Amino acid sequence: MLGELTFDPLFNETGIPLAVMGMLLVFVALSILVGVITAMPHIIALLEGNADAAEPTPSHAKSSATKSPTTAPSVGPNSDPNSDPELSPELIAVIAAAAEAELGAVRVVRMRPLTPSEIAWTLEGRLRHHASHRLQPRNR
Amino acid sequence: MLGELTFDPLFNETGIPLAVMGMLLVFVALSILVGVITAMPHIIALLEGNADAAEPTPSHAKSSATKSPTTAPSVGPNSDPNSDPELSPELIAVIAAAAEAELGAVRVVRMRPLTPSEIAWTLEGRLRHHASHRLQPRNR
Amino acid sequence: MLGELTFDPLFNETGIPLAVMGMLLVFVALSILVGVITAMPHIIALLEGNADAAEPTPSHAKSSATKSPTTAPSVGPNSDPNSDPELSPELIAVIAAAAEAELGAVRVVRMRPLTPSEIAWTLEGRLRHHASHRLQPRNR
Amino acid sequence: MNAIEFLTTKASQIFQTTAFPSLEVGNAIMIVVGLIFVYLAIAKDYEPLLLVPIGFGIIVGNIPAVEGMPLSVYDEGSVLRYLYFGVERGVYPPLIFLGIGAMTDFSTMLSNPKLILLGAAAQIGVFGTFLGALVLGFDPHEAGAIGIIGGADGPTAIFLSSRLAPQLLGAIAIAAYSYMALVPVIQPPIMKLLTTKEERLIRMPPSRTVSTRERILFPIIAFLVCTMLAPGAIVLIGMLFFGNLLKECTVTDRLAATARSGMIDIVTILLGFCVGASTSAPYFLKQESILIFVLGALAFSVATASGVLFAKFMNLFLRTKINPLLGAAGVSAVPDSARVVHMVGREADPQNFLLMHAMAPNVAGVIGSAIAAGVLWSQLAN
Amino acid sequence: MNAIEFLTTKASQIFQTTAFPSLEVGNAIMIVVGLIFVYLAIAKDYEPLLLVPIGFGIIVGNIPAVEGMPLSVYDEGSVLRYLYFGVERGVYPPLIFLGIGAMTDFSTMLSNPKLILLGAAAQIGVFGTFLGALVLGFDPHEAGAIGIIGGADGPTAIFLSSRLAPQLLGAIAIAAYSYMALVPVIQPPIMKLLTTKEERLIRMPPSRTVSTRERILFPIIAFLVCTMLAPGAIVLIGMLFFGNLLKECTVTDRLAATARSGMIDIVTILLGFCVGASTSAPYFLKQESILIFVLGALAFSVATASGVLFAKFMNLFLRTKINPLLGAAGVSAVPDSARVVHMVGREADPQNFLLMHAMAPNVAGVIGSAIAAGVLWSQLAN
Amino acid sequence: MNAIEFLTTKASQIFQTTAFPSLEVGNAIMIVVGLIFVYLAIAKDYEPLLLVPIGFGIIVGNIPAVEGMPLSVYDEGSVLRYLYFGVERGVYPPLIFLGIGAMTDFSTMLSNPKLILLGAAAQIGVFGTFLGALVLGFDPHEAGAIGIIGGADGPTAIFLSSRLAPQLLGAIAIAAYSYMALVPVIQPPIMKLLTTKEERLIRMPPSRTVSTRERILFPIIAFLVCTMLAPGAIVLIGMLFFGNLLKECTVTDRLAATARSGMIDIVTILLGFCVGASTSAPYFLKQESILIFVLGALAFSVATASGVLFAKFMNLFLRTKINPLLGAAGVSAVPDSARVVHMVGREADPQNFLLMHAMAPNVAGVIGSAIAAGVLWSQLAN
Ligand code: NA
Ligand code: NA
Ligand code: NA
Repeated sequence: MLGELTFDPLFNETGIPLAVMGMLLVFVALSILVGVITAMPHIIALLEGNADAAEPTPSHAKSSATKSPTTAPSVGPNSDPNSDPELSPELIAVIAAAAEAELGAVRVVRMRPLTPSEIAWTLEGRLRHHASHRLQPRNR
Repeated sequence: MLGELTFDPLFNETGIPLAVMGMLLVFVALSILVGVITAMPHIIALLEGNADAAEPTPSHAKSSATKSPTTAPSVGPNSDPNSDPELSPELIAVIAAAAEAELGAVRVVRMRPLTPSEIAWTLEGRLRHHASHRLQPRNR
Repeated sequence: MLGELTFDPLFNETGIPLAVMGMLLVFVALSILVGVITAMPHIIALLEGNADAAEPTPSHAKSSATKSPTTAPSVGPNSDPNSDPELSPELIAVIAAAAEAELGAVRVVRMRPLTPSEIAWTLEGRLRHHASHRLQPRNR
Repeated sequence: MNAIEFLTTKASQIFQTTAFPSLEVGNAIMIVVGLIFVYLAIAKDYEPLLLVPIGFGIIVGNIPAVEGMPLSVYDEGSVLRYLYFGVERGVYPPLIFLGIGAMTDFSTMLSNPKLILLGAAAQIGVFGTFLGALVLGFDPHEAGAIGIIGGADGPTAIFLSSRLAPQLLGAIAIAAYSYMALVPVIQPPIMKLLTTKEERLIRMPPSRTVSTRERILFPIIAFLVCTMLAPGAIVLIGMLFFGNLLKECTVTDRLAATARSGMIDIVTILLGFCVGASTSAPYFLKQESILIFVLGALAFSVATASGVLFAKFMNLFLRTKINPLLGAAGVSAVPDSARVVHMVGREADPQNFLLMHAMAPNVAGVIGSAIAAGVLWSQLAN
Repeated sequence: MNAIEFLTTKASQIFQTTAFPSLEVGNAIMIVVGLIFVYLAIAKDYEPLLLVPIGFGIIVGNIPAVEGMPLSVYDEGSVLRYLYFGVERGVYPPLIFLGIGAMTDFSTMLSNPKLILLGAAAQIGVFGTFLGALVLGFDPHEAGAIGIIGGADGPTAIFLSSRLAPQLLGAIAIAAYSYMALVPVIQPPIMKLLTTKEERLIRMPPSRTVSTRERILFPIIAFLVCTMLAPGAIVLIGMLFFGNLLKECTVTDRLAATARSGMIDIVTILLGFCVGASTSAPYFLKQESILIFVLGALAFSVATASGVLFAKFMNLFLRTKINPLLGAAGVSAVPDSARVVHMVGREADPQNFLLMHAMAPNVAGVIGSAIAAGVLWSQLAN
Repeated sequence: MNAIEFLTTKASQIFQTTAFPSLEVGNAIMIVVGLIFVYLAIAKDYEPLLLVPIGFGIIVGNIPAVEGMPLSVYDEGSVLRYLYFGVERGVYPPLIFLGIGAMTDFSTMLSNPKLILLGAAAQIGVFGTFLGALVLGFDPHEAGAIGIIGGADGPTAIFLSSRLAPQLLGAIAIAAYSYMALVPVIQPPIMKLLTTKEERLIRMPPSRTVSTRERILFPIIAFLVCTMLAPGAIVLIGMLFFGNLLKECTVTDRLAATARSGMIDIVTILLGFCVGASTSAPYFLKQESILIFVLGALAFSVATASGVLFAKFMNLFLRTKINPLLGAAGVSAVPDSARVVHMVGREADPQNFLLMHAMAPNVAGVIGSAIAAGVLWSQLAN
């Protein structure tokens, strides 16, 4: 039975009609999302009036950090530690603490950059993603 | 039935007698704790004799860091990284390692302080808790 | 019954024969491992030819860091942060980031060394293991 | 059948597969409630680590069910049911207590032990509410579970409900967390009403230093004292002090660190989400729930008042007076009620730092509520 | 019985206790397959976080069983069976979605919403494969589970299989992850075939800034829209957007951090290992599995083509043209297919940075596949 | 009934609800044992990561039960029972092995493979104790479970006990961990007795460098060799080498990091606590337990002696002599016995650094014990 071609099941309720309905539902759902997302900034602006027309700075800063890939290449891979999702505030705090304590000096002798796959999991769209060498697998 | 007031159940075993007994047990248990805690330093001192009358320094240091709220405001938020419960020894070790490696210099360009609710979970009673603005919720 | 000595069970299938067979299997398995491990570098060398006779640097560096206990004492306890299994790449990355940011300077005022038992779990055989005081338990 | 008729039929068929046909008013109300929870958590910063999961869980739990598909926490074989298991059987609360123990610093309490009694006094909220619930017609099991809302401790409330009155668990948990989030709103008026300006100005002497040894011995001794007297509290109290021992004993730091970070976070996410998802309208929107919310408000008010009044009562006998505001911190709701005490104290005198001192009755209140839960359970279990 | 005879008997007895006597060709083949998975993961860096656990799991699952000892994921009472429970009942996939939600940044998608439709178009791969599986003789339940391979989303595929066709779960999961790992091999030729050089040169305008408020509102609204239309997707979609809300709402960072690190790592390890271990040769090496692999290749190709062609179709109506390569990213396989788009784009114009833009259809594809799974489940469950 | 009579009655009633009336001598003894465990862990730093949880668990498990309340690990429906499930069914030990694999560095062993045989020789402790237990009248299943104490590996002992003799699990686990903690006390005299001063002075040549490739291949090959020969060891050995592959393969660092931190910590906390809590006096204080402790001491002594003597035996054939102290490290008890070797070596020659070399037999001993457990299980299961 398996492997032989049978076209009857296509014309049952659970055949083409289901497939069509499924695609329709996917499109309807995502189209509504498109509409909602398009409308959202306008609705928010309406609700707020001009009271706080100026975007709150923190989100601004964060967005711009992740939103401008074309300018990013000039920036070092870790120049904005705050935007890294794996960097806990404690981590940043401790370095600040160290910095405050003054005197002495630090140099990191060597570091391993994140492997491509580790970065991949963050889905952050950072510049390191751009390096096409990710697709030319290392040979070991 | 529910919502109508009935006073009979109060006078069963599982009514007022249970409530009274419960309160009694809570008070007895916590009163014993009060007694034990009050006695503990004296018993410890007795057991040790004067051999180590001087409190071991590490605990001293830690306690004083968390115990003197009135002087704390002058201290920066992260000046004592060791007292932070989220800072693992590894973290401190790596910074020491970096410091030892010498040369070069570090400056943290920006840092995000812990959000109030994150701090809250540590229950550490640090000074940041004192800021009353925590109770005047941010408006977003 | 329990506690009285009975020698009969030793001569059943599940007595001495099982014990002997067990020891044999343990020795056979581990002996094969000895053989395989001994042969492995040669087989790898054969398969690779001389193409990459030079060992890849990273593994070299790492191995040497963990392999030369006799020279290690002169090195500070955390001089090779990369070899620490608890140090995530993110951690190293953030310090690099801090270092890149330049200016200012860091000194760690105090650090708590890893407790012996914490180190123990890493099984890394670092030099701190050598300190025999680990075996003269602290008295508190 | 012409084309329009065909399309109409099709559209209606598709519509039938959506959740809209089975959406009822109750669900819609609860979804709005969930949205309000999320809003309060984010915009007002009220207990966000719990209200965000609970709020989103409420929304998820009120998307109407589809016949034949196991989706909700009440459907055998659904994913949410497996996750809800830890709520229903009371497994999550002790794990949360383990994490809380591993993050709690009992030093302040150890340095000023008489403040512990304020944490005991606040349990009048528990037993008073228990009696109130009896009067309103709940049976003793249910009354016990409702009373524990006065303990102002979410995990304890969930644990005791799962043992005594599983059918009320959702309402009790939501009530407990709602009022815990509202502590900054509920407590100040009561505190001001029951204290004079002079009382609020009382300053507390600085705490003494507590030795490592004391902090190691405390969880062990306290565990023995509490559970020998109230063995029903063994799981909650045991985990609390186990976590604290891991924290204080200096040789198990890595275990304590995991208990107070990864472990408690995972359990908090699952607990909050599942409790929220269990408030499906047909199970939740009942008269009982309304009564439970009324009793919950009573519980928090009574607990606050008891703490404050007991502090004033203690002052009758003490040479060094206690600031009676500290009594309000006996309502556990850690650390919100301690912060409220601090804030109200600073309103009277901006130089009066009560926070550290308020942590003592605050954590004592956690212990007191766990003991109260143990007593209620052991007396009502049989 | 002389000494040699004795030793021979003994040696043969010992040999009988090893796994060699019961080793069959099928097991050996599967072990080699497992080794290839591990090799590809390590040497070629193909989805290593999944292929290493799956590959090693395949090796473990094909060490031949010993009679009377519960060892495999299919033996009642074995350790692996307890761990496999989360696969079999579909518990792990939603937890993974929780973590994915907590690491996904929907900003790009929010700043360019029309790209979402590319993620919808790629679901033609799902329903096309579903029809193909029906034609090949699979029953509708099985066909639904096979079709979801076209969603290019491992957890979704495992979840739906566990609901509709548990007996095919291993083959479907392995097929899904294999092709996800092979995305950089499968997609480029199709993309180049269906686009002209000019189309590939189209540059996308920079995205607008998305406010915090939008990013907080999005997961809540999107959840309501998606699950009201396809309630079968509630668990996957619910966890995805719950995780995202934890990430974006700014007050639950510690929960989001745990969800996207410790929690998802633990579940990933267990899921991958158990899926691998479930491919024991007698359960896996069947005609079905081969057909499933054939259909899986079809699914990925159709999905890629649909995305690209739909982008070209949209361009007929749009003033600002879309680079049709972006359509290929509608196949979720996050973030590999987005990277493939970026790479193919740069082949045509090294200054064209498509990655950020490709993330929009990419994450939309995840949502689309979850909806598709919900529809298939709800229609086929009864 | 006058006032005094009333108060007496009440006080006695309250007393009846406490744990005191049902406290028996056995419980009190066990609580003291628990306190000693905690003391040794904190003050002497003996295996604190295990002895603190176990010790506190013993205390918790011996607070006397209250009738009608499910509290202990043996009561159906209690929280501790759900947590104990992972002990009883052997789920926790493989997860711990996963974490141990992810933190173990096999480099030293790879650079000096002949030291592996010392880890094999130490398993004479396992099989010798097995025979001893048979002689003392234990049945073969029990004897197998007791013998594995000689493996000096807590998770392996718990795993095998759960399979062969669940009724002895508590005693075996406590014995194994007790003696592991006492390794610095037990081993040195035996080591000094069996070696001459000259032998102790032998220095080992520096190890060669091991390539990444070798470290990646090793866990895979070793897994295949070990489990083909002893398929009963598949779960423990499989998880150990799976964890090690995650660590060494360079592309799954985040999974390895979680496995060796959050995951193993959580499992360690639960395992230790539950094993401790299972030692409720009525289950634990029996003649069997005493015999098990006697046999356990024998097991560790025999294992140590076997390792040392086998090293001396190997020296008869080797040109480059092995320091026979290294044989004692074949008793796994990682990494304590390796440290003991190092310390005893330095007593003879302060410039002799044996630690790194001792890690080789030490980790080989873990593998050897797991194989021994696999053989015992597969032979005794039927
Ligand atoms: Na309380
Ligand atoms: Na998809
Ligand atoms: Na061993």
